[in-house]
Amino acid sequence: LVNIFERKQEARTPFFQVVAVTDTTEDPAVWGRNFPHQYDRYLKTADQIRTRFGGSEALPRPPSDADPRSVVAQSRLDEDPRLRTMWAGYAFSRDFREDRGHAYMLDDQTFTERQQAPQVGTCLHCHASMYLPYKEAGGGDLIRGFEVLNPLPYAEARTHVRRAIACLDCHEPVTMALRITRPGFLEGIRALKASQGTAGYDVNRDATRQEMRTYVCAQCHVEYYFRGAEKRLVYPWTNGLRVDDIYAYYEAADFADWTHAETGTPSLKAQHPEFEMWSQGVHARSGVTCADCHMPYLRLGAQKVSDHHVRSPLLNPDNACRTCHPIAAEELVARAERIQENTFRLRDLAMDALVALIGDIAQAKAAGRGDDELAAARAMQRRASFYIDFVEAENSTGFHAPQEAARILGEAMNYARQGQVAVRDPSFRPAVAGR
Amino acid sequence: LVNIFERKQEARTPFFQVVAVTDTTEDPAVWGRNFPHQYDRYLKTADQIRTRFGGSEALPRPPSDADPRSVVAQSRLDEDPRLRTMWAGYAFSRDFREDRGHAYMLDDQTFTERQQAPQVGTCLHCHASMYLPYKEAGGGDLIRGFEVLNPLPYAEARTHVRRAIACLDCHEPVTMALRITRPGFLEGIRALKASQGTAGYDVNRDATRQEMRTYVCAQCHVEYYFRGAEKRLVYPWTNGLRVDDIYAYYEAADFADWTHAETGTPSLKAQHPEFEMWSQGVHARSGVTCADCHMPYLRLGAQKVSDHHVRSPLLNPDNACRTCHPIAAEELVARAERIQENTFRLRDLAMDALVALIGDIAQAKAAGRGDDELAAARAMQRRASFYIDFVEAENSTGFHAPQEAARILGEAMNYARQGQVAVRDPSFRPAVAGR
Amino acid sequence: MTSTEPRPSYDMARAFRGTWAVAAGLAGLALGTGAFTFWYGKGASYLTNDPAACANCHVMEPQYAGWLQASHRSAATCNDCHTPKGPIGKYATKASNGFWHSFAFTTGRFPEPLRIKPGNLAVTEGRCRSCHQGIVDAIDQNHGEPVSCIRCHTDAGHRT
Ligand code: HEC
Ligand code: HEC
Ligand code: HEC
Ligand code: HEC
Ligand code: HEC
Ligand code: HEC
Ligand code: HEC
Ligand code: HEC
Ligand code: HEC
Ligand code: HEC
Ligand code: HEC
Ligand code: HEC
Ligand code: HEC
Ligand code: HEC
Ligand SMILES: [Ca+2]
Ligand SMILES: [Ca+2]
Repeated sequence: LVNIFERKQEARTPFFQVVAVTDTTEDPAVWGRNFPHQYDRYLKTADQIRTRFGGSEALPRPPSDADPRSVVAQSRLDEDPRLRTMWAGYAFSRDFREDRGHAYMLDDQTFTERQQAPQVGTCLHCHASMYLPYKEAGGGDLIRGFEVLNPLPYAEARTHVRRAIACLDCHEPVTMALRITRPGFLEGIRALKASQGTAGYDVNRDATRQEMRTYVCAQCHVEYYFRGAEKRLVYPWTNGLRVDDIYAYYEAADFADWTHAETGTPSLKAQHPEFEMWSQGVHARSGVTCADCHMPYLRLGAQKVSDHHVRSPLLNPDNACRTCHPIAAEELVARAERIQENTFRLRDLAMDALVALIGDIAQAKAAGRGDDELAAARAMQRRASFYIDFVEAENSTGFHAPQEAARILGEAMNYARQGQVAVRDPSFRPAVAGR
Repeated sequence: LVNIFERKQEARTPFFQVVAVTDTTEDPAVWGRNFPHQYDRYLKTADQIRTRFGGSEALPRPPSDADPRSVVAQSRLDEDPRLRTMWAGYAFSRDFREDRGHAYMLDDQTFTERQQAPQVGTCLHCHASMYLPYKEAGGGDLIRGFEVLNPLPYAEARTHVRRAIACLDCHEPVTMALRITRPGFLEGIRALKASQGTAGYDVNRDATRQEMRTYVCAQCHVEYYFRGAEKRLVYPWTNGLRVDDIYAYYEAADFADWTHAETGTPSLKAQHPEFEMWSQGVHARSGVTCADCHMPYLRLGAQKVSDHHVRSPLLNPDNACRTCHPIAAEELVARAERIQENTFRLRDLAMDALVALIGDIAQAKAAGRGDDELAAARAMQRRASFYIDFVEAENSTGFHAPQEAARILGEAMNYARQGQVAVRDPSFRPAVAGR
Repeated sequence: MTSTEPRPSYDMARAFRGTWAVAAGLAGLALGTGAFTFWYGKGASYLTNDPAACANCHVMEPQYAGWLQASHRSAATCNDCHTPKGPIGKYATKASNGFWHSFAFTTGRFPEPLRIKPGNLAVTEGRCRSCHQGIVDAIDQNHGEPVSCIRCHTDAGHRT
């Protein structure tokens, strides 16, 4: 019975190849001649439309030598100045904007004011078409190239790079099959699988097609840090994907991204953990991948294709959601926004708690209180700040895992307020939850 | 062969009137002669089987004159002694057990050790077949009867009552249509609808059949309090169904269920708000009613009947869930338990925070600190305790509304820990969230 | 029979003939009842393409009602999705389903709610392509595992 199904596969008519595309064809326009639908939609990632909590707003700005961009996304720091207090002393407190389409990824990184702090080649891992630059810098070896470009000063590494993400970064040119081209993910997923008992995991060999429809995005939409002088990009997944597992990783490594300017607390920065948060939600549990919602099928003429206009699904609920949830598009958007409102309320309360704790510690420090007396309160700030950041930096405002986002923010409040008690009462032992 | 004949017969015949049932036929056995399937399943509510977080455990006990029961459900106070601290000074700290089948509702109320405190007739509203007793006590008028029985001492009111919930309490005898027979709900839902702009709402006239499949349960599975000397059963819904709305109701009414024995805080007790919590979840939003999960359709022979064995749906996931979620039963149960584990973890952290606050206030009170100094901390205890109780008393351990349960517990922790700060720092102004 | 001592030999012949007669009788009876069931259960209609044939068994009624509301009412009958293309596959599946479903139906022993079995599911997945191969060529293009259509189009056949 099943083999009837297989024989059907061969009978399909392969598409007519207008141009030969090889493993060194980086320019998407060339791929676009064979796959016009996907290419047209790919170009539309330059659009900027807001949703209630996502999408992005096109803000005009006067181009200058330092930053030739005439349009940027809105600044999250202006939207919520408490973020500046949370990240006081770190580049993020200088410039942090709403994310926008893939078309802008390279320029947005190159010209962000966060570049005023010294950055390195590692940053380019997720902000440009890196498959060829890594191969070229590594004499044909992707990992070696990765290791070569990482420690270079950003400006120098930038000269090795030509464009934002291209077809080559997600597709094998001959079969168009999905593939992983980012060392960060190759090594991160291997460490995660090893911790779950599967040694020597090679994602390009072992992952199913369905898993790849998530993993291609998880190459970049993840928490990360730069390890050691060689500034190696590492995804902290050896204990698991929950914020508690990742925090335990950083505690064991005694790692800090920066020392908080107002409190002296060794602090951690979380960045866009979409993959980690999604993994805790009911959609992931039901096998619903990033591509199902962010690259839903679209019928163009007589062809059904994956919509390569990667954007907020709430701008396209009919295709992104209705096949699985046959209800009115307005109701779907309303449900998503209801979840996001709850998350936003908890984020607001947690930010108030953290800012209050930071004020308390800063005051005590200024009043000459010693490090040992402030240790307990600092530990609470470190943990509360990372937990809040984990949800704040995640770009779905809780939608990817509603209960998990609420849990994390609740526990963050428990820590921040206990920090306030500890500042006032040195005998107070804050209660810390297990994993 | 023969049973094909049977199948064909069953498919065609509607129910056959064996005996006449009128508006004064309280004995379910009589109704059972017309509806054997529903009656047989109704009797099975005497079964006791545990699920991970629900169901109930049959604990043998030596019957005595005071309490002739030979089997009870497990004590929640023994399972979590912190509950005794939370309710110190209130009857619930003496005896609070896991709920079990409807068959036991009258005995469980009659013989609970909570009867050692003086109780009144109002309690019977949800623990017995009250349609006829109310009519009899009110000379044919349900509401008048309700007002007569409420203030009576429990023992006296108990003599008016014959049995646990019967068919008459949910069904109109001639058409078998669902109907509301509980004054508490008739008046509660009218107040809620009025607050939403619909005046003069009469549930038996205006509700849809689908809404009735929730409302018949919401007659009893709700938060309540006894108002005034006349001990009128009131559901606090005039501001809405969220815990924040209900808390605002009690603040405006300056109401307290009891004064906490260790801290002197005027405290509030939440009871089984299944309807209120369910109303905030995605199932309610999708029109999935209590009966859809707790009284799912059951195929007996060739007929589909509502399973009147009302119990935890996790004991019957194939019928209760798989019609809408076509996945393996084990996965469905695992998903529900995953949600409940997250809720249980947050409940644990919140209970620790509350118990710590109660300890702090009790200590400060013993050390002679005045009421005005302790006011802020007491306000935090009152609010944190009610928020935790709202999720703790709710019997689905967060399943009915996963994100909402996590939100409530998170905000409770924020209050409890701020209370601890307030005890130590009279200048501290706790931050309180709006509605 | 687990007795260890050998059976007396003279019984062998007569017993042998006896069992033959009984077996033949039983077979006849089975055929007879089978035929009657076939006739009574309107088995003949089962062989046609008419969806109403499936709905003879009321346990199929929800799917029949769902089919009437779904997008394929005028596009595909039950057999178009539930039997493989090509005569041999079609009637082989119909025979095996026919037997097992009528067996389950008469004995009442089948899971509730009905779940399609892996074998029948593979047949149905295949049939989507027999009509829609053209439109899904692009997404089926690369040679990973074939995409499952009903992962997203669960209610293509019948809206539950
Ligand atoms: C069930 C559907 C669904 C799945 C699966 C899903 N997302 Fe999302 N995603 C959403 C929704 C809804 C939003 C909120 C968009 C908004 O607020 O406008 C979102 C937002 C985002 C955003 C921010 C978009 C913006 O407008 O700024 C990113 C980035 C993102 N998702 C990446 C991912 C990644 C990576 C994965 C897989 C690991 C994933 N998503 C899986 C539905 C989904
Ligand atoms: C592991 C992948 C990865 C690395 C490494 C990375 N980024 Fe990003 N970056 C992303 C993703 C995904 C987004 C979009 C989601 C978001 O904005 O949260 C983003 C967004 C941005 C943005 C636009 C939004 C904003 O924050 O203003 C800037 C600017 C940026 N990154 C700069 C940098 C710099 C500078 C570095 C090096 C320190 C860096 N990135 C390293 C993945 C990465
Ligand atoms: C090479 C790294 C990389 C990969 C791979 C990647 N992203 Fe992104 N993504 C980014 C960066 C960087 C940005 C922010 C761009 C900016 O703000 O300049 C971004 C932005 C987004 C946004 C916001 C778009 C908007 O209009 O606001 C969404 C949604 C998104 N990505 C989803 C996905 C999905 C889904 C996938 C997989 C199909 C994916 N990304 C793969 C790096 C990546
Ligand atoms: C961020 C990752 C990403 C990038 C960049 C990307 N694709 Fe894709 N592409 C996908 C995913 C995911 C699928 C769905 C694959 C599947 O279902 O097996 C896909 C599918 C396809 C398919 C198969 C038919 C279809 O539509 O499902 C074609 C052809 C294709 N892409 C062409 C392109 C071209 C041309 C470009 C560059 C313009 C490009 N892709 C860039 C992620 C990407
Ligand atoms: C490929 C199928 C698929 C797609 C696409 C999909 N979902 Fe879902 N969704 C599910 C499944 C499966 C569940 C789990 C509940 C169930 O079994 O129905 C679910 C659950 C949900 C829930 C309740 C759980 C929660 O997280 O609160 C919401 C809300 C939801 N989806 C909204 C959306 C939105 C909005 C989109 C589009 C951005 C979307 N879904 C896209 C399959 C899908
Ligand atoms: C989507 C399905 C669903 C709906 C709708 C639903 N429930 Fe539940 N209910 C559950 C599940 C699952 C549990 C957890 C059972 C367990 O832990 O064993 C539960 C538990 C309960 C319990 C505790 C049962 C026990 O074992 O102690 C009560 C009482 C209850 N629900 C009443 C209600 C009421 C009243 C409504 C409507 C206002 C309702 N439920 C709506 C699924 C549902
Ligand atoms: C508004 C309806 C309502 C009223 C009024 C009510 N109950 Fe209940 N009672 C319930 C429901 C629903 C349950 C099952 C859910 C649970 O146990 O949380 C229950 C369970 C119980 C139980 C078994 C579990 C336990 O707590 O040990 C006892 C005993 C009980 N109630 C006693 C009382 C007493 C005494 C009163 C009067 C002060 C009272 N009830 C008033 C609805 C009510
Ligand atoms: C706690 C409330 C409650 C009680 C008590 C109750 N029922 Fe029901 N009954 C329901 C609900 C809910 C339905 C579904 C009604 C609908 O879908 O419109 C129902 C439906 C029925 C039906 C319609 C056929 C069916 O099964 O859906 C019959 C007949 C029936 N009940 C008989 C009885 C009998 C006999 C008793 C007493 C032994 C009884 N009921 C006690 C709530 C109750
Ligand atoms: C007359 C009041 C009343 C009504 C109406 C009512 N219940 Fe209950 N219910 C109770 C009480 C009281 C208990 C606890 C009985 C005990 O523990 O002695 C209970 C227990 C339960 C339990 C726990 C059963 C177990 O085995 O643990 C579930 C589930 C439940 N009810 C659901 C429902 C649903 C669903 C409906 C509507 C179809 C409903 N109830 C209608 C009063 C009511
Ligand atoms: C009458 C239909 C129906 C029934 C019965 C039903 N559900 Fe659902 N369920 C839904 C719908 C609709 C959603 C919202 C997501 C979607 O649209 O698929 C949902 C969402 C969910 C979700 C994800 C949202 C959340 O709350 O996390 C879970 C988990 C879930 N259901 C489990 C169950 C379980 C367990 C049962 C049985 C006790 C059950 N459901 C019974 C229709 C139903
Ligand atoms: C367009 C294709 C299509 C047509 C036409 C169709 N079905 Fe189906 N059928 C399906 C699919 C797909 C499934 C599997 C649904 C799932 O797994 O959720 C299914 C499942 C079933 C099941 C198993 C129960 C279930 O929901 O899994 C039965 C029984 C069934 N079909 C009977 C019928 C009958 C009888 C007819 C004619 C009235 C019919 N089908 C017409 C596609 C179809
Ligand atoms: C003799 C009564 C009867 C007839 C006629 C009938 N079915 Fe069924 N069918 C059943 C029963 C009983 C089951 C449950 C069997 C099981 O799940 O073990 C079933 C199950 C199914 C299933 C899901 C279980 C499986 O084996 O995959 C499908 C699909 C299905 N039938 C399709 C059809 C189609 C299509 C037709 C018309 C060609 C049809 N049936 C005619 C009685 C019948
Ligand atoms: C006998 C031929 C045939 C078979 C077999 C068939 N279809 Fe169709 N399908 C059609 C026709 C004809 C239409 C109506 C024209 C249109 O709307 O595109 C259609 C419409 C559709 C649509 C668009 C309407 C909708 O429901 O959203 C979808 C999706 C679809 N089919 C999916 C499937 C899937 C999935 C299967 C396998 C389970 C399947 N089809 C099996 C012929 C068929
Ligand atoms: C990841 C989810 C997903 C999968 C898997 C999927 N589809 Fe679709 N399908 C969609 C979406 C979304 C649309 C709506 C496209 C549009 O309307 O632009 C669609 C539309 C269609 C249509 C109707 C186009 C129209 O609007 O008339 C057909 C036919 C169809 N799909 C068949 C199939 C078949 C056959 C398969 C298996 C090879 C399949 N689909 C797999 C999501 C999916
Ligand atoms: Ca980080
Ligand atoms: Ca109360």
